[in-house]
Amino acid sequence: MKVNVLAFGIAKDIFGSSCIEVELSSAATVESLRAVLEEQHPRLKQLTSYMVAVNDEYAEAGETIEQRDEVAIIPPVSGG
Amino acid sequence: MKVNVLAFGIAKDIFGSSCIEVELSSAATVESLRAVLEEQHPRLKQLTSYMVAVNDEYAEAGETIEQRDEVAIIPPVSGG
Amino acid sequence: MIDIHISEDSLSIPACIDWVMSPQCGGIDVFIGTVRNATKGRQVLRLEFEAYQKMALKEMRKIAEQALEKWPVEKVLIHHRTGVLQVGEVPVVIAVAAAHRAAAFEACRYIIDTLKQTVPIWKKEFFEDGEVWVAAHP
Amino acid sequence: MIDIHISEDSLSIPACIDWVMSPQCGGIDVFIGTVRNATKGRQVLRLEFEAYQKMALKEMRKIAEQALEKWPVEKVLIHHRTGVLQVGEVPVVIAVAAAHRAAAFEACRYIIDTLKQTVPIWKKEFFEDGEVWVAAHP
Repeated sequence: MKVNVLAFGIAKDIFGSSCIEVELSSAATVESLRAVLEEQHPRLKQLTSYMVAVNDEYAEAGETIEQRDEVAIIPPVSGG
Repeated sequence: MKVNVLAFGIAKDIFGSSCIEVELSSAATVESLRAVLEEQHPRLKQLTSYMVAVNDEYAEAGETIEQRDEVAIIPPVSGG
Repeated sequence: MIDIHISEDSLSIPACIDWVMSPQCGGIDVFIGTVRNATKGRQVLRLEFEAYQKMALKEMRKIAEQALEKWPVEKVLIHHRTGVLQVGEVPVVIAVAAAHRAAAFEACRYIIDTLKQTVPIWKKEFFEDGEVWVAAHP
Repeated sequence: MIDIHISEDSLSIPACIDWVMSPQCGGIDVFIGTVRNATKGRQVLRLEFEAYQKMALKEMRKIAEQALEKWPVEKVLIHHRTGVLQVGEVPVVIAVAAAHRAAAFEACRYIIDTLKQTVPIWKKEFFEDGEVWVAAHP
């Protein structure tokens, strides 16, 4: 399945776009998404850390991703 | 010697004035001033506590009082 | 830098905040005391504040100086009002600016806590059926 | 009561303070973040803030709700700005009103500390010779 992934902050710079399309297996999890993204964009691995949000909520590694979920890459936040 | 004593807050109500004149011995201390005032105005003893200031500074019991000092009775403060 | 003020006029919170803002400071903490409509379940009509002005200014300055010694803060403002205040009005504004927020928070808290213990200012509460000097009696 | 806001427009500190004031509350603590002119000794020209707006509003609301649960506070306001900000401008205002000051101070501190950890907003610093997303790299 194809999933749209939103990117913010430095992740947007790494992807070269604020939204990329990623091809995932139908049983994809947050963990497998991270593996695919890091394969395609190795600079992600140089970040201090990054989280994945699914439908506006921080997601655990084992959480599954459905095709219509809103998925976002959350690099270290620095608001305030 | 005669010393002027300023009063604030409830002390002003107890003395019935914002400034009273007190007759003290020439070797008077803060402690002896308190004793004289409590004799003349027993309601002072009902306060939670009160301090004496000499020349705008909180004064210890043993501190001496000179005739020209600015002396003030400081009942429990409640600013802020 | 220190700004200490006691006044019968109403305090301008925006002016207080403008005074502490500076390009070196990233964090500002402001404490605003307001007159509550009740105390211990009793309705308060208004308050009256009285200050031993000369000594109060001196004690407020001491507290500000202590804050500047204890924490890496740049600017400390303490303004207190006297006279009659209605419910909702502001008797005290404390504003602290620092490079980093922890110092601003800690210094601001220290200043209001210490002010309430040492600065010779007295508050009288007016109720429907009487008035009382706060904290005077056990 | 909770007021959460993310905006490209400049934040009005007086409006924020007016919103939290109430006759039941005697203590208001306000935290104001401002853009510093330097970071780690390097001169900062300006900042840019980007938000994942929908999620940021949700996370800000969660923090406000936690503050209302953890402390006896009445009103919690969190406003954050996005876009380009010059030195001295205000990216964030947090205001908390409570009957008593301890709760206002503690809740306000908790809110800014947690906001900086969990709310998806990113800050880019612009220097003479480059720009950097804060905290992105070790």
